[in-house]
Amino acid sequence: MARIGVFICHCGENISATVDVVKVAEVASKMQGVAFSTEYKYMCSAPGQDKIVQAIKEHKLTGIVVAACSPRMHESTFRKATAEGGINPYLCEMANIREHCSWVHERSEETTEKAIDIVRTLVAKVRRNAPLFPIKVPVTKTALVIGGGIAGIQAALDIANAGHKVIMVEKQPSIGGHMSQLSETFPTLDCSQCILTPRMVEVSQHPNITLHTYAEVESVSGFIGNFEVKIKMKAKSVDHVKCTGCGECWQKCPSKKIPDEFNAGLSNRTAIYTPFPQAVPNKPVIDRANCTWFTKGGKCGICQKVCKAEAIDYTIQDTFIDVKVGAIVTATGFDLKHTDFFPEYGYGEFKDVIDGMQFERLASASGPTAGVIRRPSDGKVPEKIVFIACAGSRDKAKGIEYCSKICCMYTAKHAMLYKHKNHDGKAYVFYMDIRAAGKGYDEFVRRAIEDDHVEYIRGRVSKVYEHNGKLIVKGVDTLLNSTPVDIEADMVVLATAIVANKDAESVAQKMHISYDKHHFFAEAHPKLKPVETNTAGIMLAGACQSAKDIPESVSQASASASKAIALFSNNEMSREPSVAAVNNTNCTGCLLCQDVCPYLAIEKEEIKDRAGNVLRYAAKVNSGLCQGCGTCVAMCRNKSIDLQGFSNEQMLGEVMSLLNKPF
Amino acid sequence: MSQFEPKIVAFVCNWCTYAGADLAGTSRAKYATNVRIIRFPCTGRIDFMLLMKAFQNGSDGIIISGCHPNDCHYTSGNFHARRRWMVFRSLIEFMGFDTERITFSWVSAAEGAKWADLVNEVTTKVRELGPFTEFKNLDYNSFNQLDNGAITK
Amino acid sequence: MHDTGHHDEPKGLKGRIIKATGVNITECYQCGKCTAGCPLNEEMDIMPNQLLRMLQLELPGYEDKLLKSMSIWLCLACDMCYHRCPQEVLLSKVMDYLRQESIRQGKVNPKAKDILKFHESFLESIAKNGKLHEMGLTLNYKLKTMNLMQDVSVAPAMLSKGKLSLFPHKVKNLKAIEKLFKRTSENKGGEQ
Amino acid sequence: MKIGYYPGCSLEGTSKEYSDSLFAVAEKCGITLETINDWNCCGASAAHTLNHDLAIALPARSIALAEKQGLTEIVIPCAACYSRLSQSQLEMNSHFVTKSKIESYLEMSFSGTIKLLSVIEFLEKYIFPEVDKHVVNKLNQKTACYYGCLLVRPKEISSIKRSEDPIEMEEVMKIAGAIPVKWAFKTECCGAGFSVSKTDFVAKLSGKILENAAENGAESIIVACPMCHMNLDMRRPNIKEQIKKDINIPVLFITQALGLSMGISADKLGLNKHFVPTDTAVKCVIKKEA
Amino acid sequence: MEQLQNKVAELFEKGTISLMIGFQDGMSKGAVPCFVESVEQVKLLIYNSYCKNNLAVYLHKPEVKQAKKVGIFGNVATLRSILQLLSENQFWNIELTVMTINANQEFILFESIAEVEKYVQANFPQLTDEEKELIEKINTMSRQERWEYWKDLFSTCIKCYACRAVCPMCYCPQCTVESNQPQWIKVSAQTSGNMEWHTMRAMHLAGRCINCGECGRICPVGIPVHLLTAKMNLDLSKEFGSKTGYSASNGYALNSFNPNDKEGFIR
Repeated sequence: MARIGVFICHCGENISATVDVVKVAEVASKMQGVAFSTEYKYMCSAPGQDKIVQAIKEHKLTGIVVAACSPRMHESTFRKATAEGGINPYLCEMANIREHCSWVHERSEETTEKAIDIVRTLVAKVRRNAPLFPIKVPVTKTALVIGGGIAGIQAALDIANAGHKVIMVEKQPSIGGHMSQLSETFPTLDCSQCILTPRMVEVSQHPNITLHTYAEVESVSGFIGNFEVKIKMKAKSVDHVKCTGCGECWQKCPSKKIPDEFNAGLSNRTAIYTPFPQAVPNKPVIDRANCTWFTKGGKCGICQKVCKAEAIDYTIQDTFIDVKVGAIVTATGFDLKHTDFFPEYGYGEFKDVIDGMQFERLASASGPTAGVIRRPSDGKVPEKIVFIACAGSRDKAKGIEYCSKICCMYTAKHAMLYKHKNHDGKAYVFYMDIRAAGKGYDEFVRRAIEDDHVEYIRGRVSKVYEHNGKLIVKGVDTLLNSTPVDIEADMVVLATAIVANKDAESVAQKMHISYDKHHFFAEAHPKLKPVETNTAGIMLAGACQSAKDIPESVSQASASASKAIALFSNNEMSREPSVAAVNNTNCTGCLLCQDVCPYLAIEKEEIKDRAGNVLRYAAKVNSGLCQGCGTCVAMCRNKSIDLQGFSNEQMLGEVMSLLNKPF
Repeated sequence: MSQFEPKIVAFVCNWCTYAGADLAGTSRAKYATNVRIIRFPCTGRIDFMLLMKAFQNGSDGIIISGCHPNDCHYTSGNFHARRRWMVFRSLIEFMGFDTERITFSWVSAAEGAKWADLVNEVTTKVRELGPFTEFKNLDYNSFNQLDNGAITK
Repeated sequence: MHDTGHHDEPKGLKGRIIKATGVNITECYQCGKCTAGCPLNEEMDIMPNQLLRMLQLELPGYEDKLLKSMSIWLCLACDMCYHRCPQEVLLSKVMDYLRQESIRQGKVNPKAKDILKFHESFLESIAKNGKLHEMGLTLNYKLKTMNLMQDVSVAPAMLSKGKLSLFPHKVKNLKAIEKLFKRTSENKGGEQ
Repeated sequence: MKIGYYPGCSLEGTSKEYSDSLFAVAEKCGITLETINDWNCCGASAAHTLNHDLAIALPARSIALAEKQGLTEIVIPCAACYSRLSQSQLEMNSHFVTKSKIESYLEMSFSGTIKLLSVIEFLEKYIFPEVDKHVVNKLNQKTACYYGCLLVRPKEISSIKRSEDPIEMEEVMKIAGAIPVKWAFKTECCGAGFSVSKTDFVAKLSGKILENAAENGAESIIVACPMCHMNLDMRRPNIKEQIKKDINIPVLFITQALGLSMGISADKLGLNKHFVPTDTAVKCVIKKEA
Repeated sequence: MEQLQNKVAELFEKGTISLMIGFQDGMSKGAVPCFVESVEQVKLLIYNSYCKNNLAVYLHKPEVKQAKKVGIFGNVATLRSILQLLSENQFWNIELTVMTINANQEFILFESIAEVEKYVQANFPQLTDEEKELIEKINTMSRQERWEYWKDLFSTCIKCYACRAVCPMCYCPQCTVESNQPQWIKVSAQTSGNMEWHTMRAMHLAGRCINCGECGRICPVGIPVHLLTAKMNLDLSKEFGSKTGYSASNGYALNSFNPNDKEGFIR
């Protein structure tokens, strides 16, 4: 026989001003299963909570209903108090008579009536509440970091330095990501590689970090604290244990005409290569698509001949390894739109119309022109250079409505770098708005304009075409009565839009995390969970979630890391016990419920007899995966699945009592 | 005789509409007192049998509300729910139920105002429709009592 | 473009344009790409993007400024602006509407009279023959504009090359053409 | 093979040679063009400038007539007419209100199922398959293919793929044994409607086009629109005034050029009808070695 | 007839089946189900125009399941039931040998389920005209008329659950009407309870019912219950292209979704 205690809160006057709390308490005392009922000014205050503790003891209560504010506000408070009183905290429910009643109605009979209904409903529920116990799941204290760009590197180092194991997976032959390609960085103009390469080395040498380059995540299963990940190790064709990284092989490699990704296609590389001199690991791989040995079936083989370490092995195959991790940081980065995306700017056919990353390489001391800004067509140093911001970004017609965020800053930087290197050169920037909201950012842009005399022209460029060796840029100055401005430029740099990594979609699907229509990964909550995903235990870092600059990527990476570290700070984690459970004597084993579960938490269970022969099959809920949405419960025909905390009994009980029907 | 005040049961999800109703409260919106909220973890949990029960036991109207598409806390609960509602709705339509009395809606945690409006609109509508007697009249009340006795624990 | 149905007639010019053309003026974010690419931008008194801006802002007197402007008559409807517009604002439709409105309100820019006259004589020629009679058109136009000397150089040559025929080709069913002209001009510039 | 044909006013007047050459080429390839009975003017820019409904109704009539006549495809060589007819069909098909209104004006039903072909689509679809058999000459000259506006814009009606730098005409010219030049003004506007009323603007715009073609070494300019042709050909004197330069690159209709490569006589193609002498272009033509 | 009997006999001898579910002469009733357990009884088997019953329902019976190797003879509806049930992970423990007669009275013995699928998909049935008409008739009624129509029908329901008994899709070990923790549905046969029962049944069968019509045919008081599920299936196939009993790997419209499902009725 239930003995429920009902506690009505005045919430100062927030409730009592419009609800006759005394009456509510009095009516409540007569409700079915109610053994004790009272009201008090501040239930959430220490004495208020104490009332609950005492009442439980005095009246041997088996359940608690606190009629006060929203459970989102104080459910945990009162469940703690209930536990203190010596009964299972999940036997306590809150009746929301503030947000849902006293605050939204005038003082009146009806308002009090409603409050009473709400209390009765929750009493009916509590009568059917069962003690629940938080679910304990073990935590594997190893993190997987996907992507070896600056975000991945930061996250990996933070987690590793906290004393936890990290596995880093990078699909390229070296870590470093886009940042390693940059020349200088805004707003301080310090050299990108100078600040990045030490971090790269630290990763490779950190005792807690296992680095897998030229590798990709194949599949992810399991759940927070207990992920199982299959990693594909692409065949490097070079035994990195034997390899000394001497470089003989790539100096001798005959196929030298392969566009160099690291230099954004502005130079060529060989088939066996390390992406760049500071690569980590600084050992080559063979790009099989372009290697004569693999394309022409066993011809060439020079690298093998010249390798004294005998590290070259053409027979190496892709291999797979399985790892167990407790948390995953996704830092898969972004891609850039290329010049061929822009019909009005020449379909990428004008050699001297380049994108931002190509300019970075031209400006970079380690770049193909050793830092001298020369135009690709004839190697001349441009006397007039035009930068076009928002190339593709904020362009609905091109399918990219969003702002790429970093272009304003790096365009200013580019113009500056150009001016610093060519004092009497002229630099123009066509822009729509200057978005320089960041520490020292606007000052930086002003510097470009005021000190370095970069010409900023507000207007979008309509067309660029070649005309006797020059590029004619047809623009407009919307601030000068919209006067057309045509510029005869030697080189044009498009600040092309930042887009999601081309395989972002498949990555997201492998990990069961959601993504927006542009394939950027979706955070669990735009404000309050900006680094988590809707899959517990998987975090986001860097530009895979949205366009970001370096400081932002780094801070998000550290945030993700802290999430992982927090998770690893306990040997096991406890989860809300509100999960589904199957009554397998009733279950038909039709398993139609399997497909509705967003978390793949429903498994097929064999029901065996003593002899161990399978009698039948039934559904089984993995309480580690179940998040308690209850979708399976509502769709199970004969109610063989039920949801703890929102059981059929409880919900039906609520409905019946709400309508004053005995049940 | 004062005007008829309908009893309306709202089946809402915990993450969007329940929170939306909370917001309506914190922003002190004022709306009709006729609606009683029952809190579910997700619209996916809302069993059509509960709707039947609500009608059969004298609710004059029903509101079902949860997260907007793509906003589901559990990623897809509301999508499944939506399909179920479509089927359930066309079934009872076919059986001649007064579907005017059921309102489906998306109310996000940010749409406190929308919740207030929704409640007011539905209340006015159901008030105009009058008491929902069709279902009650199916059985003689005496039987009804007796029968309720039978299922009283 | 859509028939927005039985809504009461919007007050301002902007409203009427949106209703009639379905072009959403507010989508323009003033990047100026239209102006930059416009073949006649140097000739225009109000630049394409400025024209949209005026519609967006609806400052006092903007209607007259627009309807009396030269730009609306200079627009060649080459659609270069729409073609490159990041927000896909169909400017040429707005221009068409403005021209017709400008005529309705008798606010045609004096400098545009020639252009208007040409279009009118063009239509007259069609109204008369169902097809364009270039010779007729040119003569008619010259009479209207009184610049009789224009093209005297080319006309004879054209004749000799058989490019101008002295006599018009006519549509057999001229009744039908008349009807079209009559009926369409009855609710001219209404629903577009 | 029978295809519907909408001449448009210019092709019966100022640009007779365009239709002549089109017919000549079609004939070579065994294609008969069936003119729409009692077709009328498309209304050109005048109509949509002054009276929107008329601008839809006029083309709609010709299309409706063609439907009556049982035609399923019509080729519209004049880019301007092509644009007007397509626009009309598009609006009729997308807005039933407009449709029913216009139908009542026309007192004819309009199904809007007819396929409208620009001259380029026509060549691609019906001449290309035949062409090898008939091409006997190489044009053997640098040509600048000029598209103008109406073949490439608006995107809703255009069949052209690379709208900012189309290559469809170039493909035709390659077949005809010419060397297409890369140039920047392919799709710039020539001034079209202002030919008579604002000749100086036309001269300015057409001037830029001619200059760019010349600078890129074009020996002939290929067009597919009578408007463009008139402005680039007949307006040379005005252009000369404007740009203070004498450019005498001849301007050929695409069908004329193709005709030459098929060994059709210059006269039959109406090459003598141009203001700028075309003989320079004709001279370049050589026999195609087997 | 001989063909059927010989084939079945052969199957028994080869040991392919140890139980055959088919039809035998039911005298006045035309044809009734029969269970053949040995070659000797094979002669009982017949087929004629009366062989309408959906024998798939018997496949749930424990004694049938024990037989392990089961032959079953039936019309397209029966075959669809089998496919649908396979898609619901039933029959994992019996080997089915399926046979039928096609439109021109030819006997077919399917070598594999794949063949059954092929056959069903080739001969996928529509609703019967009378079903269509009835549904149309009801659709065209006013709401009140519809309400009265069904109310009157359901008031006659005696809760005998025959509709459930003949339905091959109703195979839950314990049906929700029987569960009393909580008591979902009133036990006594009253209109409102009946209404609940039939609504629930329709919902549970929507997207699973294979339109054999048995439930309607069997109803002792003549309620056309099959219309409810038929209507549901119409909607489901219209909205989501669902085809019940179409293959052994059938999707189920109500455990799948499309982010763009239309939601005209949701505010």
